[in-house]
Amino acid sequence: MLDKVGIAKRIAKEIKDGYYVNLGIGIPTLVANYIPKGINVVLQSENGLLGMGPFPFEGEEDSDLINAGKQTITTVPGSAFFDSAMSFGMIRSRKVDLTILGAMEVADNGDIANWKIPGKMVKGMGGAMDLVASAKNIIVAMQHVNKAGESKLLPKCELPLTGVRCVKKIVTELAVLDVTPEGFKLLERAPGVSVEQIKNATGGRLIIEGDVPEMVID
Amino acid sequence: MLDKVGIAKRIAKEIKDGYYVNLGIGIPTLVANYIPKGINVVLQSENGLLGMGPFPFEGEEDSDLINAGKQTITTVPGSAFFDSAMSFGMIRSRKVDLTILGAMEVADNGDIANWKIPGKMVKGMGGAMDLVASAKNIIVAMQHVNKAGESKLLPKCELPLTGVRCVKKIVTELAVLDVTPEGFKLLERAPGVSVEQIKNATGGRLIIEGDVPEMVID
Amino acid sequence: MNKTIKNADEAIKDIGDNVTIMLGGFGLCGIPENCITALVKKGVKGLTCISNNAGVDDFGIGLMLKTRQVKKMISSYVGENAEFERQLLSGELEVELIPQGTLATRCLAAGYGMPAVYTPAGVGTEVAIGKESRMFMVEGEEKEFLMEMAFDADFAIVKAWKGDRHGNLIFHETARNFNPMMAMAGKITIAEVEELVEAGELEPDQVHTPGIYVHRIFQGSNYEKRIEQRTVRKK
Amino acid sequence: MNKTIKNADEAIKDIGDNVTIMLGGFGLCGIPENCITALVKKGVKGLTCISNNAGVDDFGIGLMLKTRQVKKMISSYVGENAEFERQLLSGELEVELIPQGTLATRCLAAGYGMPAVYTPAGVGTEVAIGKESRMFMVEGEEKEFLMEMAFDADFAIVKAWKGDRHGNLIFHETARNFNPMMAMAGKITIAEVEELVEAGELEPDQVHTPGIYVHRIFQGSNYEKRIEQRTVRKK
Repeated sequence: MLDKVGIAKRIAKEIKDGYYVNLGIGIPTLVANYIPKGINVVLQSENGLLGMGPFPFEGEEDSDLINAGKQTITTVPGSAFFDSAMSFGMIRSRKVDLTILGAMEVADNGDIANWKIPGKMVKGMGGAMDLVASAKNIIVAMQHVNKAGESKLLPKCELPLTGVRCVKKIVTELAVLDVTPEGFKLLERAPGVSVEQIKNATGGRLIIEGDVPEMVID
Repeated sequence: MLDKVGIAKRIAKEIKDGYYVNLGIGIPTLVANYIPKGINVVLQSENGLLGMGPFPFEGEEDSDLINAGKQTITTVPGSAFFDSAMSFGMIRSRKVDLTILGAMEVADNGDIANWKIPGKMVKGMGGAMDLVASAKNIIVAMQHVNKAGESKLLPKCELPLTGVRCVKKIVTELAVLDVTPEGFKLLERAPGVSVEQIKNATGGRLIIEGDVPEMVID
Repeated sequence: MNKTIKNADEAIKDIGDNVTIMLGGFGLCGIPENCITALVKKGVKGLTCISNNAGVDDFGIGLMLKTRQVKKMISSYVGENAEFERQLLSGELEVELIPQGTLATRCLAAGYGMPAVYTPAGVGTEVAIGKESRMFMVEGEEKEFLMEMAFDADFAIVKAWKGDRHGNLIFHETARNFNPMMAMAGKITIAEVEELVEAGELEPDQVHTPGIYVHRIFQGSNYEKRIEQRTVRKK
Repeated sequence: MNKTIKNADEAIKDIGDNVTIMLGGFGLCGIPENCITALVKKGVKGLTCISNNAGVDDFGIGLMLKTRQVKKMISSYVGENAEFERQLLSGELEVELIPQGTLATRCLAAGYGMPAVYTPAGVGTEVAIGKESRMFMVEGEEKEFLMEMAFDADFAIVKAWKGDRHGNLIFHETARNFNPMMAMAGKITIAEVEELVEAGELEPDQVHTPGIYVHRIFQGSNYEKRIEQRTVRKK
């Protein structure tokens, strides 16, 4: 079973040289720490920055320089600032190669829900609806089951949707799965997790073909 | 009868303190030289400049700094450059208070034609269609009659239109006229020009009420 | 062109009850602190506020929520504001949550004189309810878009880093965010700046918001520029 | 991220016959001189060019008209180019004349992922023929707008003042014009710059076109930067 860092590390392996990547709040933010050495990646923050760097050294925080999670950050050489219209312009025109974000629920047709629990919790969609509606490639970092042990990988989302038929890949504490026209396709098992466990934890259609390898995480 | 400079001088009197003004090619460009002293006006050039100044001193021409007529210009303090989308954005959202442009024909309902003579001459509309479709206030600088002595202030434009029902005021070598729902309303005569002359030179509906004063030009 | 005024009180003097105001900023970054303080002091009520967030409980627009001056919020993210979420869930506050890019683009549309724009954000979600949708070809495939209308705001209040008396504005880092969009979108646009300079002191190539969009400008004071999530690493 | 290439020849190496190319510039100001020279040298034919103007007879896109490499021009102004006007009137060259703001906004639409935009420019004129129109309320009145589609260009070729190897661009004065729009709108965007600098040398707040929109960048040479209308006053 993976912890949050493990999920982030596994997702980081999906990032390719030359990618522009948008990282959502939570686990996706951690991904930045594990981008493979030797490849060039530019991180986009939808509040208006290309070229996001690590957190600032203590005492060097700049209140004018934050990421989409409102965290103080830094820039890397070659960065650029822009306004929110251009930021979502480049997202909408598919210039961002990969979007990594969290989810409360994902359906086996690629629908995603992550912004609202009616009557209980409303965070708002922020930029998520724009990102999922436009991104070429969307990877979701999420927990496979909720605290009550119920699957969050469903035949159909029960919560209000963020976007439809958009998620391409999911990395959970248990598995890596692709979203295919036939449903979730199991690609890898987390270390020590059995196919049976994943079956039991998955509500939507699950495709298992041949031997499912265990993930390799450094 | 006014010469080109006279037309420019008369139009300049329409400019008020605090105006943002777009000047077309030709006579309108001359208007900049006669803006009344003591008022603050900012000239917009639709190729991407607010705060256009006079022509540069000889030897100080800058090939990166031109107006919409492709003439070398200068800037005044407080100027700003921007791209073409923003330039027409501010035009479209009616931030430009006054547009002054030339015309081949104007109709008595405010239609204007100034970009094409089918089969003979095609200049293109440039920014004129955008300007006339959006400007709050449009003054046309033009000749009352063509070389053959035919009126260019018509009941209906014969040439392809640039815009419909948009011209508010016209200044010609003979007169100042407003465009009203009832047609051209004669406001002022050029020095030495009779109402009769103006009547004869005007093809469209012409409204003459009471004594028509002669223009005062400095 | 001199659009300089004295301070925030003068800037908002004609903002009355029940108007629609845009407020720049993302989280607490780049918010018009001085004008918010002045609005709280003035006590105008029944406001419709268009702003990506609503501050936190004790800072930014949160201050105006606490005093119940806001009738309706149009935002993309409630997130960090407990009082906002409480008023929303209890129905005390009218809230229209819209995608962040839609929010930005509806401002852009207003500033660029485009009555409506098309975006795929929210297709198939509750955001699409009651909206016109339309198919367009994108990269060889039919794709659905929602028609979203340009905002129509009585006032836009923005915060810039530097400005001059013509109203030209320059923003700093990610404090830019929604400010340039909203500056273009208000019927009356008020800009508060950290540093007000003479005309000619800003490099014309570096101006982010040309002065034509700005009606009033003043140099603010006592900026707190509070940090919402202080994240650091060790040296 | 290193998008640096050697020169114009390398930049346009995959531009073949019958493609659609956007070219930045207004008149002769801010035009990609090096790439135009390379396109003439390469001799590609059947091009559809989207550019506000078509240069003059012996400079800019005019050079490509002379060699009959251009099948179709999409422009707003023919004005100063006699050969362009001749080919247009004789029907040798296909020409689509569209309003300048429409040209800019159709580029913006492509760069911002908006499939279509609405503009009042051209309503009631021959520009409106065959286009969908629609009424919207503007300032309390019904007003007619045309729906204009985002451009779909295989290549965009732009000229900037400075750039870095990430593709970040800064433009100079009115040489900016259509360049930032087109940079955003090409499937492949090529930028030629007067000065190519290292990443980190451009002030991130001053970047006009973020590198994400640019695929290839090189430092051009021998810029003529010809002046079309030399107007001066005496000292």
